[in-house]
Amino acid sequence: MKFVTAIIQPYRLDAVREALTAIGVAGLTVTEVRGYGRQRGHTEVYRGAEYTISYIPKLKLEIAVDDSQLDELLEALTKSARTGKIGDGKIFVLDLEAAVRIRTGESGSSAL
Amino acid sequence: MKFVTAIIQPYRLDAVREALTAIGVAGLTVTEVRGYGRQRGHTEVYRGAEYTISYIPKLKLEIAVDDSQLDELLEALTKSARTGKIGDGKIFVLDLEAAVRIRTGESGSSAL
Amino acid sequence: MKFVTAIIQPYRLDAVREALTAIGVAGLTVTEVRGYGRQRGHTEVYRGAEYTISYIPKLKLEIAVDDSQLDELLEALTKSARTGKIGDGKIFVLDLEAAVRIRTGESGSSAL
Amino acid sequence: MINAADTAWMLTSTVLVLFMTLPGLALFYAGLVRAKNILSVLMHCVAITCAVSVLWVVCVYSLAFGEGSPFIGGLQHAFLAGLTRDAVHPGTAIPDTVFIMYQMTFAIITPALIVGAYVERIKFAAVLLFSSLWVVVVYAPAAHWVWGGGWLAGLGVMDFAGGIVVHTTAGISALVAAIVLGPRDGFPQHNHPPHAPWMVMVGACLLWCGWFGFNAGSAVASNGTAGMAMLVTHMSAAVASLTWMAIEWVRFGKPSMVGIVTGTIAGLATITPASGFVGPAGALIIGVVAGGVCYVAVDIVKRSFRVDDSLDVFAVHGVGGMAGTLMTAFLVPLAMGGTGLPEGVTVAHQFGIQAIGVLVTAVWSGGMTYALLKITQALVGLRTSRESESQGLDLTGHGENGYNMGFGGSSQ
Amino acid sequence: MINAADTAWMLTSTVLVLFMTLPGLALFYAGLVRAKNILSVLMHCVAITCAVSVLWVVCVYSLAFGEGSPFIGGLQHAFLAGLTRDAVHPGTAIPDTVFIMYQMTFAIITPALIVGAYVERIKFAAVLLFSSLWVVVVYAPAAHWVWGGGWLAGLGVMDFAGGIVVHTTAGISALVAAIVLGPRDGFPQHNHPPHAPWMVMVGACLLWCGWFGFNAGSAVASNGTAGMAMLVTHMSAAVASLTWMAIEWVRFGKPSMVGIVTGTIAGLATITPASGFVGPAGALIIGVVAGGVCYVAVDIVKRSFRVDDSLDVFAVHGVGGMAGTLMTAFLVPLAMGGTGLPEGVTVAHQFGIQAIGVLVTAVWSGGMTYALLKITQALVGLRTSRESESQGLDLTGHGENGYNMGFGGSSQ
Amino acid sequence: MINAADTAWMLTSTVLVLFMTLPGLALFYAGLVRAKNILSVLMHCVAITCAVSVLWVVCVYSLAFGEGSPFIGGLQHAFLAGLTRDAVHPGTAIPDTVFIMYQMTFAIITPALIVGAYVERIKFAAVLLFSSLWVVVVYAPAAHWVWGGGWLAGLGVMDFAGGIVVHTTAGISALVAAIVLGPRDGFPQHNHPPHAPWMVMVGACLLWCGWFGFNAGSAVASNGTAGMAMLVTHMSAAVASLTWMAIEWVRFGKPSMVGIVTGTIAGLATITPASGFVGPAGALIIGVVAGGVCYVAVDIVKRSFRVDDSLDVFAVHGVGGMAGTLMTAFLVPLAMGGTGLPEGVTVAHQFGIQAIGVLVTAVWSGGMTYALLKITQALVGLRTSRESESQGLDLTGHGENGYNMGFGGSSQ
Ligand SMILES: Nc1ncnc2c1ncn2[C@@H]1O[C@H](COP(=O)(O)OP(=O)(O)O)[C@@H](O)[C@H]1O
Ligand SMILES: Nc1ncnc2c1ncn2[C@@H]1O[C@H](COP(=O)(O)OP(=O)(O)O)[C@@H](O)[C@H]1O
Ligand SMILES: Nc1ncnc2c1ncn2[C@@H]1O[C@H](COP(=O)(O)OP(=O)(O)O)[C@@H](O)[C@H]1O
Repeated sequence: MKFVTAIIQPYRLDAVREALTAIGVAGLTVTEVRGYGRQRGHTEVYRGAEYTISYIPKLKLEIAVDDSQLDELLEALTKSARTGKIGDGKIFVLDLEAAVRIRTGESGSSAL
Repeated sequence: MKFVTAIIQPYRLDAVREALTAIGVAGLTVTEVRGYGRQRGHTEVYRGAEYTISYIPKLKLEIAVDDSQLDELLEALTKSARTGKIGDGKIFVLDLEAAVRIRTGESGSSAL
Repeated sequence: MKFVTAIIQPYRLDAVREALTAIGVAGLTVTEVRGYGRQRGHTEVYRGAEYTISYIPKLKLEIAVDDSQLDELLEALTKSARTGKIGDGKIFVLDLEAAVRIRTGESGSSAL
Repeated sequence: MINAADTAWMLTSTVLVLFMTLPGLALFYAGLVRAKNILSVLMHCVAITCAVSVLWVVCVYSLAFGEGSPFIGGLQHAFLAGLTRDAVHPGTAIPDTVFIMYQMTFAIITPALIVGAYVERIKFAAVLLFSSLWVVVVYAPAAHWVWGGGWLAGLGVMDFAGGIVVHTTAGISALVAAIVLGPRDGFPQHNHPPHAPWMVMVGACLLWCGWFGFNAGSAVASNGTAGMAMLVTHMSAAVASLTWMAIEWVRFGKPSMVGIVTGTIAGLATITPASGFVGPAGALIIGVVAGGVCYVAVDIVKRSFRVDDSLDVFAVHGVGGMAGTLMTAFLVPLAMGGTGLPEGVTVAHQFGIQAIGVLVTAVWSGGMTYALLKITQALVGLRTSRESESQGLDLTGHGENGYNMGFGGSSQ
Repeated sequence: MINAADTAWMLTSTVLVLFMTLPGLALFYAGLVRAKNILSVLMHCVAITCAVSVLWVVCVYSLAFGEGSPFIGGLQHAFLAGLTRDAVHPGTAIPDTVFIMYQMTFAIITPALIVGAYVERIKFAAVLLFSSLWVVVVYAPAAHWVWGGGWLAGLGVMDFAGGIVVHTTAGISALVAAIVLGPRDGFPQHNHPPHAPWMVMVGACLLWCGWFGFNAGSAVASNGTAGMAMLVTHMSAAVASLTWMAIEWVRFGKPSMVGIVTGTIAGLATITPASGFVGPAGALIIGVVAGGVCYVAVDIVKRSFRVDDSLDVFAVHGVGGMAGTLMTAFLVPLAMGGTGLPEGVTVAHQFGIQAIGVLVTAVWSGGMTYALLKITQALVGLRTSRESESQGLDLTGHGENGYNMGFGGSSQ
Repeated sequence: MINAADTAWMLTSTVLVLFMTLPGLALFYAGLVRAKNILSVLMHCVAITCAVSVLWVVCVYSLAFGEGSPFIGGLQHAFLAGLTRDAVHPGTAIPDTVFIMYQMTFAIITPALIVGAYVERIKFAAVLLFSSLWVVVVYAPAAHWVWGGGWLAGLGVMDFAGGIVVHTTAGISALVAAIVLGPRDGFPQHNHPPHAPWMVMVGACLLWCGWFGFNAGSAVASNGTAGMAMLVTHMSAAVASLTWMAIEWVRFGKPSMVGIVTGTIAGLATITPASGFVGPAGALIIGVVAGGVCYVAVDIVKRSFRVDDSLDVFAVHGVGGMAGTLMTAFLVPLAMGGTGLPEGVTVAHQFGIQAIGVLVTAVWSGGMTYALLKITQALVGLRTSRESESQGLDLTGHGENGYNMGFGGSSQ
């Protein structure tokens, strides 16, 4: 199994979730994060003083999937999250050794 | 070492922490997340319009443990977080290659 | 590639980011988390009743790097985040199997 | 001669009515939008207040309350020409300055009410321009017709504190504005719940308290009429709140907090035209009708009309204000505990007059709003870009964020 | 005859006292609970306001202020029968309408104070039913005894603005309610800090400002008594705040913001019965006692009684109101800068009367509250389910969230 | 004899001015700091209010308004000795108690304004001690000079509501305090945006509404002067807001919400000394100047002086108050729609007097503030530790957090 972490633009969430549902990914966990990267932050002005906001709000999605679903997932993620502008984000894939569904104690792919 | 990620119901936190302390897990990191899964979100009504909240507040616990503690940890987590209702959450186990305690520079299990 | 997770004291963020920029790490993702560990939480008093806050605000940095940069990164992180007091935090290193830049579809080290 | 006691109450009432807009209405509206648009809404209310204040002095006061034709006042008071410190306002016992200030606060809140129709997608320049034109072209004449000795006053229309002048004009204009602008992206499939219902409640409470300045202040004296206006205003608010609550309880099994305070505002808007004329019995009736009718109207606008009058200005203020104006005819008679109809006027007759008042004002407001929006669109544009709408107006329109709590505010 | 100046001040005072409840007290309480219960608390305050307003008109005003027996007023004013717009309230120079509205705001805030005892675990239906019964069974008689010409007034009890009628009744009832309902899950081991101390401060400030309407308004005139009442009220608040702050500073090394404003409320509640009778010296004494005694009472209730009177209604309002009522006997004499005791009445005698007033009202309030809670329990139940308590009343009771900031409000 | 109508308005004005500080100014300032310091700012405002209230009664009122030398009042009214309930304040028609309370609210807000200069880095004990000393050493004499029959009054200085007494003293003292304390860690490279701009707006609105008590209340009567003062105050606020907005729009392409309300406060502070003397034309001029000059001043202090007057007290209140005081000379003449200069006094002469008033008060305020800060430093220290500054004053100074939303407040 794989543990996929995607950093995306917040306003792409709806599109991404639809794309994932379409390929049968039924669960994910979302965290509000702030990203620092190539994308230049915006400037806010308060009383004439400029503040550069360099940490930009992003959403982090964590999705555990079966190995067999990985490619499909990556494609769905890339397509649905992409706007083509700097700051679209990243996908990180880690190996997932074990997964457990707390309610039932099931483990492995069936726990996802 | 293993890097264990558990998604739990927020109100189980106290119980989980007690269970972990009991088996000697002394450290963990908590993040407020929102989960999407089998559990149906609730409906909120504002001025007659219904809003389905599909992203449900959860807590994510991240716990780094020595391999030897893993089984005990999984059992403690599963037991203490379980309510038996849909939405109890998941546990994900990843391999942890290295750990460092920033204060001392110690690494490996003793850093946990 | 490695997926490095660092839990740090919030007020060290500026120092850490400067140190990372210095060694050429250009991207990272920050999450507000709360940590439980050796560091004793503080006490808040409301109307004579004491509340022990055992979950202490921390920042979690997630940084994907090429293997070749790992050692340098760990050193930079440890140095810049350290204050020498309990609660300075931890660094966890996980193996990163794949990385994708959503905007371009690039993958591997060049996606970071 | 100046009556110091009346003056004391009117000074207070002026503060109360300004307080309704700033921060009352501003918070009521700001809590209902998404977090990313909170500042834009607050800013709309502040900027409208400032712009209308200046225009009021420049010409709107004179157009509304100056002597002129039955249709519009003259410009003899433009720039408050000839105003002296100790002049008494004709027909009252308070200084002219106080009358001008008091009425100014009405002219402020009326276009500010319309804000609720176009939030989360309008250009700030459009808000400023449209509101400025609107207060001259719609508010000034309507105020003149009803309160400035114009033709509706001549007909005998009864509008104590603004069912026609304030709520009908604002409500209808809001509906038209919502239609012209079009809905927010995602409406009606993807709605977004109010980002801060607690703030909605605070705004509603400030409106409630301030409304006593609005209605009881409209007696322009510190007397029994003011006292009764306060009592019936309060009763209508309370009853309408309970009515709205009851409907939600029956329908959804749970009464909501946003619901109950929406009922409050419905009750307040609806009693407004009647507040100086009816008694407690009238207030109870108005309260029940306000809660019920406005509740239904909210649903109809959203579901049947499919118009994104985002914060329900038409359904709550417009429908409430119009209903209250019409009901006034029935509740004023002595038999209902009211002050009585003028001699020889029947309920049906009065109802006819009220209906004409509402209708003509509604048509004028709707038509002119349409025209002014087209002009605004031509001059500065109406809607923000889609991207700006998705990022939020606070950042894209004002370069700010409503909440900067990130990292405990310790760094950005 | 109506005195327009007194009327102006009483209209203003009415607004101020309503403002105390909405949004003052509501925010004060809402900031003290957990985020998941904020709307339920706000809703309690709004719904109580509405329900009491209606009941006031229906019968409570008449029961409290109508002529009747020494124990309860008659029903001659039920539904405000016979009220005319220009009637003067007997013994005052203000319109009857204004007197009725002003006193209504007292009847509103009193059951709203009790909210603090049962937050975070009560059913909304229980709040509505209990408060409605309570205002008839407890408030109406108590108000009649003291202010409506009842037997305590006959005895010569001195309660200027509600030490007995408001604070003793609410405080004792709160204690009983907290006992009957039982503590919140986790009490006292797992307490939860106030979710928004800043909001507590805002609520306290609104209460402070509004309290001038409460105390200085109780002069029912715009005169020297009102002026002195305002001055002593303010002084007591200031001194009690500093006292509470000093205690915390000594005890914990840090004075807290929630602490200092709790002291403010203690000072305001304690001076209330005395506010029309004492001078500045009396105010300073009351302030010091208020800060000290209420501080100790908070501790005792929580630690010794182990009662979860969640927001310390008994310790702050009850103890403060009772202490102030008793102290009034000592501080009214001319020698203390007060208005003086009636001829021939000694301090000891007056103290006895005050004690009887407090005691009888306390017993009545406690007993009746117990009975009404049992009735409420039988009819609609008192406590929510444990699950509902753990999920929060906002969602389970009202289908809403106080804060919807998730994902910048951009999606849910 | 007591005039009940004037009394009614002055009771109301007193509430309004207290409301300006609590919670108006407190929220205005609290929204501008970082989340970790919100409670400390609120606490400063509450504690200053309480401490000043006590000192006012003890001696400051007497020093300011007691008969004495041209430089300072006597101590005959210390502890409000001899105050009777029905005494009329000399030269007015209101009770002495009301005059004392009303003026107390001015003494409260003035040191509270200075808070903006030293937020986020000062010890709480220092706030208390410094403010207490300051109100005796700076405020009492300044108030005596101008309003208590002192030497500036003798010279003929015109300061209707506190351009000198309130804004010059507070503004200059703020600048000195900011210099003595030194900048916050990271200034000016790492600034932090206001943590809650929405709260800044709410505070500004409460200040706006309350300011009518400040300026129109300074008529100490319910009359045409009060009416005109309210009108010009409002106009100046509106025009200054629009001016600030326009500058930002031109300069940054976007007008900000924090900006527009900062303009509001600038407009209010600047009209203050002139508010009882000028007409609408004067108000427009003052508004434009206020918006422009204060905007520039903010920049100069931060960029050229590099002084961390954190919330721009000097630039907005100091510069505004001084500018308004000087401009008064030009705008009072009858030709400008003002009340006219005293017979035989030329504009130039009056300007000279105004300049002397501003200058001497500025020098006194600056010098004494410096001395008092040094004394404070010696006695209790001024700045918190760096660690405390970085952790935030709420936790380290008061043991609290402004926001405890963690985990939905369900656990800590
Ligand atoms: N090396 C990295 N490790 C972890 N997260 C990263 C890394 N680089 C970028 N990110 C995350 O991805 C987001 C987008 O990256 P950015 O460089 O701005 O644009 P792009 O993805 O288009 O290259 C950042 O805001 C950050 O959250
Ligand atoms: N594939 C997944 N990857 C990551 N997180 C998941 C996944 N599936 C579920 N989750 C998380 O687990 C939570 C519970 O899952 P859900 O399907 O609702 O119930 P259950 O755990 O009882 O099967 C979700 O809210 C989500 O946070
Ligand atoms: N085993 C662990 N797994 C995950 N996070 C941990 C673990 N132990 C500690 N942490 C995180 O590291 C932070 C610091 O740890 P703590 O034990 O307080 O001090 P130190 O890092 O100095 O040993 C904690 O607040 C928590 O967020």
